Amino acid sequence: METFFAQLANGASTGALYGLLALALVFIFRATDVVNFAQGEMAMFSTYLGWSISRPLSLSWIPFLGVDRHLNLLTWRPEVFGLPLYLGSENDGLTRLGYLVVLVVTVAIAFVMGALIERLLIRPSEGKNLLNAVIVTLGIFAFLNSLANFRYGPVPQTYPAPFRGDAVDFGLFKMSQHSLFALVVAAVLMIAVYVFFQRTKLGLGVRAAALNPSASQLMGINTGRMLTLGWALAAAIGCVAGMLIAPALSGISPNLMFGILLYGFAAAVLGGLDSALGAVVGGIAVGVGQSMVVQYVGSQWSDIIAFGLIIAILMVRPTGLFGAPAVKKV
Amino acid sequence: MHQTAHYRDGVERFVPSPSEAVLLAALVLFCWKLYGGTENDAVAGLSSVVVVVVAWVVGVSLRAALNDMRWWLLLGFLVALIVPWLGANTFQVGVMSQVCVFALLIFGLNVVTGYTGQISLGHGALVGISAYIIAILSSNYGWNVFAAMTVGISVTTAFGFVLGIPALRLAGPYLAIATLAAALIFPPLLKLDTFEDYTGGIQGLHETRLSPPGPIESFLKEHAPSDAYQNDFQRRKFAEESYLYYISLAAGVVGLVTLWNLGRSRFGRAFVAVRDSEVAATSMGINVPLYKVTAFGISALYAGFAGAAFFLVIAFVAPESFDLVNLSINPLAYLVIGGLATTGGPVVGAFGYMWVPRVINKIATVSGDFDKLQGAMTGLLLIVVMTRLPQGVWGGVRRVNALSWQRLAGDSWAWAFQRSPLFWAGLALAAVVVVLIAQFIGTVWAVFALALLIVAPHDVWSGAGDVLRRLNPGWKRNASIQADVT
Amino acid sequence: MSRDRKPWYRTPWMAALFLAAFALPVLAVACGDDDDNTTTPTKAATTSAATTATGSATGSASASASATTDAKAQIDTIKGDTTGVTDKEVKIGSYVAKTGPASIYDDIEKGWNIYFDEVNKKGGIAGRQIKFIVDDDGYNPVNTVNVVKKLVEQDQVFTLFNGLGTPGGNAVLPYLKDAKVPSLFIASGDAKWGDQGSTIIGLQPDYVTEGTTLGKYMAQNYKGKKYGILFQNDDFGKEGRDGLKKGVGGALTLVDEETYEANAPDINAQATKLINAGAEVLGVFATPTQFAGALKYVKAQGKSVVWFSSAVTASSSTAKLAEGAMDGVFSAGYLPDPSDPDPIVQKVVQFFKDHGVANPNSFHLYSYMAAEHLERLLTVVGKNLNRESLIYALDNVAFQGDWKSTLLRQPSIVTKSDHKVIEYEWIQKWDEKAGKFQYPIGDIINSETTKR
Amino acid sequence: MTVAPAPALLQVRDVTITFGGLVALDSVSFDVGSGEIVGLIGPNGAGKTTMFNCVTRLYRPDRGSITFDGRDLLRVPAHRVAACGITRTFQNLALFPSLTVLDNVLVGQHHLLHADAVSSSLRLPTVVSEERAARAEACEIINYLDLDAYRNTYVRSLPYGVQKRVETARALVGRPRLLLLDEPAGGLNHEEVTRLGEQIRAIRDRFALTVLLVEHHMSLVMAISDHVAVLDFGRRIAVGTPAEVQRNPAVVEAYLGGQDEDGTHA
Repeated sequence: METFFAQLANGASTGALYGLLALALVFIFRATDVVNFAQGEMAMFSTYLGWSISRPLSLSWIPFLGVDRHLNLLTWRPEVFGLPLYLGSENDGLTRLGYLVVLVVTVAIAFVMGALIERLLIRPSEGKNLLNAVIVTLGIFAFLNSLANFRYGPVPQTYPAPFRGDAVDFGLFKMSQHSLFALVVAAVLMIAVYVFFQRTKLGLGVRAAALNPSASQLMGINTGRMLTLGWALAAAIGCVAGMLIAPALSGISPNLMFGILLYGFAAAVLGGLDSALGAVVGGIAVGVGQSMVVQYVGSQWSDIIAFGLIIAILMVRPTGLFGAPAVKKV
Repeated sequence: MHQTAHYRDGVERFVPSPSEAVLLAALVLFCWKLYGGTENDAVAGLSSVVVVVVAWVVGVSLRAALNDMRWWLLLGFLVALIVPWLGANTFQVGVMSQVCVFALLIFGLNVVTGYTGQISLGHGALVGISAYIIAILSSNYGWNVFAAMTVGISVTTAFGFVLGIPALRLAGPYLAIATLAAALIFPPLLKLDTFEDYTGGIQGLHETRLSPPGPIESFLKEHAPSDAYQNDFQRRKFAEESYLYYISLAAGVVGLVTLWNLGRSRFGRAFVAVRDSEVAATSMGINVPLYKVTAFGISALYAGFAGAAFFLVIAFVAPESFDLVNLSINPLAYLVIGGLATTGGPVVGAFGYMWVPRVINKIATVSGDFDKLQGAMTGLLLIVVMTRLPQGVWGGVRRVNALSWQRLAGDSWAWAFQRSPLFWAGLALAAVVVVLIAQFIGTVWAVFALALLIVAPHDVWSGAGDVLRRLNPGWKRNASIQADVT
Repeated sequence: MSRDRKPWYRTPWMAALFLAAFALPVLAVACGDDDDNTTTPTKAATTSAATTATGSATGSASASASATTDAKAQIDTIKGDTTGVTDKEVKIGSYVAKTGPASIYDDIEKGWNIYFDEVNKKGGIAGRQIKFIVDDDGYNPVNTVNVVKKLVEQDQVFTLFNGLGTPGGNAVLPYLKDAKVPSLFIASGDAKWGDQGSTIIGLQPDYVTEGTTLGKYMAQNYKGKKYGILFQNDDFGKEGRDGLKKGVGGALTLVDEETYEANAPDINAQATKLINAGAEVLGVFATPTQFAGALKYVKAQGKSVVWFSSAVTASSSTAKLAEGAMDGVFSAGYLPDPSDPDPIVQKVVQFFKDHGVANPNSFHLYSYMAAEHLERLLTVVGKNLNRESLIYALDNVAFQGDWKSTLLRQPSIVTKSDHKVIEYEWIQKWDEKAGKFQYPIGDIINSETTKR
Repeated sequence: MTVAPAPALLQVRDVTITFGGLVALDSVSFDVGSGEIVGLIGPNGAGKTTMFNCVTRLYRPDRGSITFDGRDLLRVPAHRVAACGITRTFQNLALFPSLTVLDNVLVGQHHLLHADAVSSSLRLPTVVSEERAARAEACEIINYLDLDAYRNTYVRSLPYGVQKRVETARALVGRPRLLLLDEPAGGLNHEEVTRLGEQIRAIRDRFALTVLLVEHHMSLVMAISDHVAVLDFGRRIAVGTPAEVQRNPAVVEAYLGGQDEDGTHA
């Protein structure tokens, strides 16, 4: 029984990470109707930006100047109103406040990055064949992956975690503080996404712009701005996901996200591509499912059964567990 | 969304008007000679220019007389026949064989994703199933390769119908992920201990490559170009690669012709009808589920052939060979780049699939430290093509082609006069930079590039103009032309 | 849309930039070939000294036995295939994953490029500049086939060197044998490279040896306990597992063995299963990120288990990723880690730092060691360089026990029947406080003994 | 109610269909005699298009029967309906936008062609001749409906009115015996509506068709129909000749509520 609960907790911790990325995928799908293959790499890249901000060699966070490589003298510790912006050192990790500062700054950068990507790259292919936008996201995927490889190198780097104390003992199982934090953040984000789309006027506008651009244009909604907002917010959610995934998986590397992205897709589709609840539940289901297969069937079967089940579930519920059923119009 | 060139009798004509031929010939030669990197670049560059000029002149003069695709088909086929003698070495011949292999795969994807509109990310698994069945039968049970191929292709087709079943219930991204899951299941299945005795597990299966029958081999060895193939090993390789190339070419040509025929038959129309409106298609008497599954089945038939050809050319299968990105995602991306739901698009796509990474690798290597950026370059290329030529390269070429030539010439001048002096200054600056760079790196290829631009000014430039036009929506084409092409 | 409200990226300027951006790289490639011909070295002709380039290592070579000198004289008389060799240059090809999931290994290429740039600056070897052509295969065997055929048939390289990866190596093996192109010092731990004919030679100890080494140590020190194996579901993992089982013999009880796919984000579920099944000792053949994750996870769960890991994960960078959880972990090793305070190691580390590598890692050290082997071989062959003389020198002169790579513990030995260079491993233990490995623990184990 | 002298071509009996509790059609019965033009009218939401969808089997009625030429249509799957001799147009256009006009019309012949996948992909002589014949027939109808100028144009770039005609052509080329027209006058001006009326009659005569017509334009329906059936809230409230129907108090009642939506509705 102890094993069962340990695997359950372990699966849920991994699943929460899938769920976080799936949440970003769901967000972008609802907001722009695009399946975003670049989501993982966008998250990875913004996480790297966060990583370089949190490093003591501060100028290194200015992307692509490369000054840090040769001018290590330019180490500084910027202070704002006497509050050191960089809190902690390379080895002992960030303090919680420092983490928060880095998080806020990075999410802001990611927000802008998402908006720019939409404006510059996605916009020209919108309203055309759906596949075009998907191929553009594949292009962004390759671009960001290679850029990170070039800029930061392929070697994994440690990443600070906000909560790093002992694991919390629940009696039946133990869970690390970071995993709990990730679960909580996933739940909070899930509720936030739900409230955004269901209860706010802005969210309604974003949804309308995705569902029927021309009609919502007539209703006075600035569809272009809504799409940009959709991408920006999805990038921000992805960034939060990345900053939680990196410490959970022993550091960040350019290829950090590919595996997560595949399981994230699986999670998002399992839960239903238009459901925030589905994303998180789907993620945890995939994570727990994998753990259980490893424990009770055999690890060789882990992927086979996990993905096979997803196909099977989709055959029974074509729009996922929580997705709105497709309406056939005549 | 696709555009087809239609002539007066309403028959969809396959392929190229002169401009397309010139562009294609230039593209092919450019990549070819470029990557060849033979010692005498000057000769290569010059001969490319000559070929392009001849192709253009012939094309222009033939256009009126031979407004019939058969001539172009023949011409293309003849060029394809002498490919082993055009290539600088056997490696290039081998790559051309793989162009045929992946063309077959992309033909299949075109049926299911291009015509029928069902996104499939699982075709890598289909290629893998075919290749593995052939490998197992021929290396474990000593079957004749061609007999094994029959079985492999049939089984793959059957699997294609199975893969099509989700298409009956799933749509759009859900189907894409379901097929993706199928592709992800495949490699771990091969590695399972249960099947290891048959599949060779992680080590994969080797097969000696098919060598040409005696007379063919000696013929090819005798006629190998002597400057490129000096010793016996090279000549033997030449014979082997050429033989495999002709087999793949035969498969590729059959694939191309059948795809083209299918596209303009009631099946092609029904596939597009299913994609555009299922309800209307049903009312017109089309059994939508049947056609969806049929599309997957036909597509798997192509994938099965691709797997067979893959096995012949690569002669090695391992679970890692059938990874998601290389065999499922990239072919789809290059299909879209080539042009969805067209006949020529997949061919362009297959060329791109094999040659773009090599050309980009070359660029990256030349630029020294930036070899890690080749992924970024590929990504940029995908983005640029998709945003600037939303209907793919083939669609873009067709679009240019549909315009009348005189009008284009006139338009080009009008366009030129409408640009601001600033624009021309910028262009001149860019040109100066280009020339300067050419000065530093070498002139032969700069001359070649410039020659290309001078030889086909209207056509090539209007292609570029098409790009520029998108950047400058202020410039509108004559309305009547617009109606013609949209 | 009115013309005066164009977004900035639709202005003529951007159009011009766009055109330029296209024209430039195209021209750059286009002109690349001319470049190849113009870079012929100017210094090479003036220098004669192979000794200047080879440093201290050649010193011992000159003091070799008379039998070797005979063999050495023999080299100059052998005629053979000189593809890729001129008096001024020798073209050497390699394949490595620069992109994709295995791009981490790219540092190896960077490493030997630095090394041979330095050699070339000093005049090359036997008057020849070393020219590397390295292509990216993305760790996909199909790409490896293409890349190797390109190197052999188009670039006409003299030999392949340090090509990385077992799947790719397997895929091109028949082809290379057929083409009689040497493949030197293959960077793969597969056990097969030792006996694949005269032109194929592996560099590092194979994973079976590694597993056996670990297993023997387990058998000696943890007799009677329960153990589990966790391995990556590929050749590396499976061979490691086989070796481990062989080494352990029956001294410990095997609880279970678990695998994972290379793209799996973590392997915690597998670790949990093994530990909860009662395993007290774990043998792990994994890659650094997953291994570090598992270490952290098990530590956080408050479980205690003795870890044995492959040399693949035995590095200070893995320890950094594990954030303290790697303390006391045993691993196999044959090459020192950059964290090793040994002055020889630090000299090599400094060598890379001097050449712009901010944090030299174990891949850099590996590349240095591989490059030294190639340099040694080419130096021994000397002027009369062709494929036959190269193989002759490889089998008979270069690695006969009188030469040792700077970073290795034992001399490199190659015989005609055994084409595997490094044949020993030691057991090491990570000491978190000191920030370095304690090694060797126990004897250095030679694989010749473990094979039986 | 006049009974057709011969057994009616299309017999709709007690057709009932509900969508999640909402009764869209409630025991509707009517006949369409061979060679007639029958108008099906009613206020918005009365269930006219639903009736069409039941006849073409896109919907399956909960109860009732639909018989066409003595054949039970409810046993025929949707994609076979065209082969039975029933084709239709759609209220909001359901063309195939990425095909040309000619190809769109050729899709209408799908059920008349028999080439299989293998011979199609090899383009055997039988396929060539079959295609040639189909093309000739399609071109004839295209010419007949004055669409010649647009033959090779993609339908998505055509004006609405032309697209409506393309739909008619696509329906006609399938050699139907019963043609279902769903609001053919939508988007047309007064003059065009008059011409459309003439055209429908001409088509009926030329192709020996029976026409069932859903239309808001009262004047059009009254002018060309032989019989009219009136639906309101899913129930049939009247049936008869145009004159009879116009006098029917129930019809007047039904239309009073929706005054703004009838007749002039575009």
